[in-house]
Amino acid sequence: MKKMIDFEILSNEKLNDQNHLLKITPLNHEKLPQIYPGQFVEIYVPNSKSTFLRRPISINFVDESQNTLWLLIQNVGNGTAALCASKIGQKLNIIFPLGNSFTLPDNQNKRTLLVGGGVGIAPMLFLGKVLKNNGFVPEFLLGGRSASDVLQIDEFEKFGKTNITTEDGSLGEKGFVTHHSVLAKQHYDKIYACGPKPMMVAISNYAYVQNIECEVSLENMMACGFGACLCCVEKTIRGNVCVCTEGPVFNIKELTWID
Amino acid sequence: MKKMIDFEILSNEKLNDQNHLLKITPLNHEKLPQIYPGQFVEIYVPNSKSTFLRRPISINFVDESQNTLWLLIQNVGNGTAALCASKIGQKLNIIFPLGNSFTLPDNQNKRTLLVGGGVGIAPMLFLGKVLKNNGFVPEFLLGGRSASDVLQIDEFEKFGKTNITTEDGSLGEKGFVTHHSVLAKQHYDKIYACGPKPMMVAISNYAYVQNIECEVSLENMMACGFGACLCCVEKTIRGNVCVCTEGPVFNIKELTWID
Amino acid sequence: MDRLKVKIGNLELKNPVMTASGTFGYGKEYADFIDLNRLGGIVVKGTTLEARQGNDYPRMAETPSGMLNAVGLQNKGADYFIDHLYPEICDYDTNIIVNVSGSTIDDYVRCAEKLVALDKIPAIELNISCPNVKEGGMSFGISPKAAAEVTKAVRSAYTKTLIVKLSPNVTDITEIARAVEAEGADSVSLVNTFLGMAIDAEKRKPVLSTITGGLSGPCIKPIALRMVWQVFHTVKIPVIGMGGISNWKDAIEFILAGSSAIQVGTYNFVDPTITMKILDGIESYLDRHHIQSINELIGNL
Amino acid sequence: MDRLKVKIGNLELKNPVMTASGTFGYGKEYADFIDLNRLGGIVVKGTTLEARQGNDYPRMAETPSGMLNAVGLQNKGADYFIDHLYPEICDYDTNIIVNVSGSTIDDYVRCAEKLVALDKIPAIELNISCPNVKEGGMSFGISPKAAAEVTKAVRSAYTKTLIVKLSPNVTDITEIARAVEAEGADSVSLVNTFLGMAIDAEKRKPVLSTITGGLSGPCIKPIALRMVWQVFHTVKIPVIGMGGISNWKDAIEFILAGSSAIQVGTYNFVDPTITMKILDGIESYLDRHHIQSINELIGNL
Ligand SMILES: Cc1cc2nc3c(=O)[nH]c(=O)nc-3n(C[C@H](O)[C@H](O)[C@H](O)COP(=O)(O)OP(=O)(O)OC[C@H]3O[C@@H](n4cnc5c(N)ncnc54)[C@H](O)[C@@H]3O)c2cc1C
Ligand SMILES: Cc1cc2nc3c(=O)[nH]c(=O)nc-3n(C[C@H](O)[C@H](O)[C@H](O)COP(=O)(O)OP(=O)(O)OC[C@H]3O[C@@H](n4cnc5c(N)ncnc54)[C@H](O)[C@@H]3O)c2cc1C
Ligand SMILES: Cc1cc2nc3c(=O)[nH]c(=O)nc-3n(C[C@H](O)[C@H](O)[C@H](O)COP(=O)(O)O)c2cc1C
Ligand SMILES: Cc1cc2nc3c(=O)[nH]c(=O)nc-3n(C[C@H](O)[C@H](O)[C@H](O)COP(=O)(O)O)c2cc1C
Ligand code: FES
Ligand code: FES
Repeated sequence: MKKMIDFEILSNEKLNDQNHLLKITPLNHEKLPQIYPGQFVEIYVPNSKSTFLRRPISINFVDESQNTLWLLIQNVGNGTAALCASKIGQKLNIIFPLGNSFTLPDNQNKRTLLVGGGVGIAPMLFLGKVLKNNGFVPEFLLGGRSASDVLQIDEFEKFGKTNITTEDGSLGEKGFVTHHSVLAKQHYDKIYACGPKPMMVAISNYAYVQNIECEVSLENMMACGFGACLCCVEKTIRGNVCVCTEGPVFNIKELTWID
Repeated sequence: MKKMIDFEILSNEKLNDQNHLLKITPLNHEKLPQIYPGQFVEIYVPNSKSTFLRRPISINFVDESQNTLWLLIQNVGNGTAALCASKIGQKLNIIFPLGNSFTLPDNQNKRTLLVGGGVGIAPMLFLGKVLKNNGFVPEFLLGGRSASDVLQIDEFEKFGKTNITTEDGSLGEKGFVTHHSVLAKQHYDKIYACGPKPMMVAISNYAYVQNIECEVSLENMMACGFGACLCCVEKTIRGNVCVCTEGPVFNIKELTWID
Repeated sequence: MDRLKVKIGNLELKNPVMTASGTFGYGKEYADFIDLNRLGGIVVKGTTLEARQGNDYPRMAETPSGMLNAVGLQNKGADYFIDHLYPEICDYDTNIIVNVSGSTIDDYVRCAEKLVALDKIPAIELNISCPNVKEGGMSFGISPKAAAEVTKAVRSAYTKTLIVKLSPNVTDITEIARAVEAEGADSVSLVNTFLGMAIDAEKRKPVLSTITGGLSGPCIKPIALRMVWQVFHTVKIPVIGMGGISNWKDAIEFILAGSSAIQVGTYNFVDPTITMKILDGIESYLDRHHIQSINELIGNL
Repeated sequence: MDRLKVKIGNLELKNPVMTASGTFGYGKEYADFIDLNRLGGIVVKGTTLEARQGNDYPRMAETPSGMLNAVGLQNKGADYFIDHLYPEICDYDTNIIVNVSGSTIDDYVRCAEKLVALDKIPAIELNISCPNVKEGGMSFGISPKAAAEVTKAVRSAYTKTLIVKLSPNVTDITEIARAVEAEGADSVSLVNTFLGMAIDAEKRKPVLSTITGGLSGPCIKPIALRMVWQVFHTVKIPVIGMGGISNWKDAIEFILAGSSAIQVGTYNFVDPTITMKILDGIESYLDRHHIQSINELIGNL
């Protein structure tokens, strides 16, 4: 069941020039509902004059013990800038949990690789935790332009081996995520990916060729986030479907990306 | 010369449920220009989504020693609510000083009465100071619905005798400002008034009948505040004139209020 | 609660607060957020005779106090609606109204014929004003003659309440309103979206796949309000007003301008509970102003 | 600096950033805030043959991302302009353009005849689109025939650059644009304000003394941009685009849509220095995109 409730900002940590991590909890202390990895929230941005619609943001992590959600926000425009500038104690009105979720492999022997590029790492942290809690051994592959773009490495390491690539080679291997040596050395049964579209297309092509199960999380532009406007559609083999309700997670077999 | 500069909010004092006093200083510490009593500022309201235009606010006081402006703000809608909610350290972009000003009587023997109703007391404080500094003996007559509506009494008393009326009699005399006993007991040579239009009309009629010089400060709706839009006009004996440039202060002889 | 009742032709609404087509899905998208039974009516997504895939992505651009959309009438067609959606939603205690869209007069008529058989659909809203598909109806909405023709044809096929939804993209909206009134429309609703455009300055390309799209949201409110006021003073049939309503004050303004009922569109995306807040706000407005019936306010400027 | 030069007929602008009539007074209102000599052009307040008092107060209502105005062409008349205002402003190193308004064709013609004599006024902008006065010109702007007639009459009286300013309150703005082009207009500027309305819900009265007024500001930008794009693809004469421009990105969008120059209106009230910021923003856009001349961008979508 979707809800619209006020959260309070407990902390706002600047991770680098562009990215902030907000930790938020329901203002009235109600317990968070069941949330699945890959789901997202829609945030009303109170302090930005030019932001009319809510902004969709992935759920980066659910800390059940603290009853908090973590949101990783990249400042790319007025709405996200206002969120990054928000203050501890401020109220945020949020609609959540939205969207489908990543699906877990059918047995625990399956090896999983979680690939995140830039702020697209956001949903991978919670997915890693859920995989680990369910007896899987998640492994991560994080990419960025340079070292400072690769976020939350410490957090990821709590849940599995964390491989890193940067385009300039300033951290981990140099190059794109699809060129990382783990892909050559290790066989994975399922790959999860979120990040810039070119990265996801590259991963999808790789997985397709290797015949590996692959799920990607899309970030199409949204007006509502809960299936009412039909603005966020992705062309699939079933026709145009809403990313906000039938996604954001899609099995690459459903998409029309692979040439 | 009009300027557009950023100020910093030094303090935000809640005077009662509806009114806040902001003290602000130029962010770059530049010295305030010459400001005359009756002049106003136009404030860009950064933290209100629905406030498109700037908001005109009277200059309540100029503290030359501290290089600060005081603004007395009544929360009547989204724009003023956002200003009342603004935080110490916040930036405010301001265009000032705008408008004409009250004129001082031609000699110091003239007795002056400064009448303010509700938040209309705002410009009277600085006018009182300027009168006093120029050797006059200003006297004040402040009105409100009840005791809590009559603001800054301590400040006014620094510059002159301060008479009070409230509609419910909870402070000072009971009734409207025009019924206050000082008007019967004392002759004034010049009356200055600012407040709700019915109050100003009543004062104007009184002054007209008594043949007393009288200046009132108008609060017509403004889009620009500096003479570019022609939205703020008042009908005068010279035709429609802009309140933001030829006012906000008008001699009642120029207005078409008196029946 | 009777003081909130309004009538649109023979159709009785328990209150004037409806939702606008294309912004409220089939109602159920909002069932988690509000009690749908409290609504005066729900106008479901534009329905065409045959299924449509709509336009390509991107279909949306945010604008100052509003948005452009180029959805293009994506829907599964009238038969799918009747077989699968209608059974799911027909038991809500509110008026479910189907927004009927088409490319030819024949499309409209055949779609209306199918819908007239549905017991619990008391009315249709004829969308002659969608700017987002070639031949998507807007051409009917911008000419009095074409608007009259399609209304006439549907009128003879549809015996229940017929609402015609007008396009604001015209020089004189009263002319169109008069034309559809003359052909037997029971009500006019207005406005649909304004034809607009967004450009990505950095990419030097239009933002929408269709180049132009329909503008909605608070930004259009002043123009919509003016049109409602003009149409109210032109026709005798009830007017349903919409365009940028985002709070109870806006709703009261549209009622004062002459709306017998109002529809809330885009703002549902920002606040999915807004219709309930508007309803509560209207009630306390009536209390505060000691008004016995909302009908006293309609057009009472 | 040559890369910012654009031409409107025979008129050369040092850059495409102009200010819109009625929002910039006679320029001098902004002299404390910006260097007027940096502007491509200034269009002064709507000027009529005889002085006008304009409409009664209230003349303004704030709206979501915009405002309604009902100033109604308050001005001191053409002779006053010539005798008192022109001498004060004619030495600015920018193009001063007079916005000419009227009620009859004769008014327009006689006003244009007076202005053609002024050495330092290289162009007039014919306002056939003011929605705020009865007979205030908008009737000329909403009919191709009337628009053609007034253009023809003024054309024969005015030998310098003649810009005709179009109303957006029409079904098909390209039709009007074509009509005025055919009668010899050197350029069209668009858009003027949209006819809108505001109501005070508590007082149950219209906010403006004239009931309806003209809507301007960022709220109208998507519609204005679409119209500029349509007109650019219809006429051969240069288009001057405006409507809600509030930053350099908006300006670039209007240029990409087909504007040879742009005018900034309402946003000058919010930020009196905005034209300078827009100019700087355009320059760095050209740098960033390695563009030699702004002319490469015009209509280059
Ligand atoms: C399901 C989903 C999950 C997301 N998760 C995250 C996340 O965890 N962290 C994060 O930083 N970002 C995330 N995004 C992207 C984020 O929503 C956009 O960056 C944000 O909406 C931009 O808003 P803005 O006002 O800052 O920028 P704008 O000035 O509005 O736009 C800047 C850029 O962001 C894109 N954008 C704008 N509005 C939207 C929208 N409504 N939906 C999608 N993209 C948009 C535009 O294409 C534009 O290029 C997610 C998007 C989706 C759809
Ligand atoms: C020269 C001048 C000096 C003023 N001095 C003060 C002052 O010292 N302290 C103070 O609290 N208020 C002052 N005001 C009034 C103040 O500008 C308005 O209360 C404020 O603009 C309302 O904005 P809002 O968004 O809160 O309310 P809104 O929701 O916009 O409107 C609430 C009410 O305020 C009035 N109003 C709205 N916009 C304007 C505007 N641009 N100009 C004038 N009135 C408007 C409307 O009539 C409405 O009834 C002054 C006004 C003027 C013209
Ligand atoms: C995403 C979206 C889809 C729409 N689809 C339809 C539609 O299918 N049929 C229709 O008649 N109007 C449609 N409209 C128009 C709305 O019903 C309404 O007329 C318009 O949005 C103005 O109201 P608003 O400003 O409250 O949104 C749509 C609007 C939006 C924003
Ligand atoms: C207060 C005001 C007065 C205006 N007066 C005139 C005028 O005299 N003549 C004219 O052609 N346009 C006039 N306009 C219209 C503007 O020039 C411009 O076309 C319109 O406001 C759209 O641009 P904007 O959204 O940037 O303001 C006026 C606009 C405003 C807001
Ligand atoms: S964003 Fe509205 S349907 Fe997906
Ligand atoms: S407010 Fe613009 S001229 Fe006075």
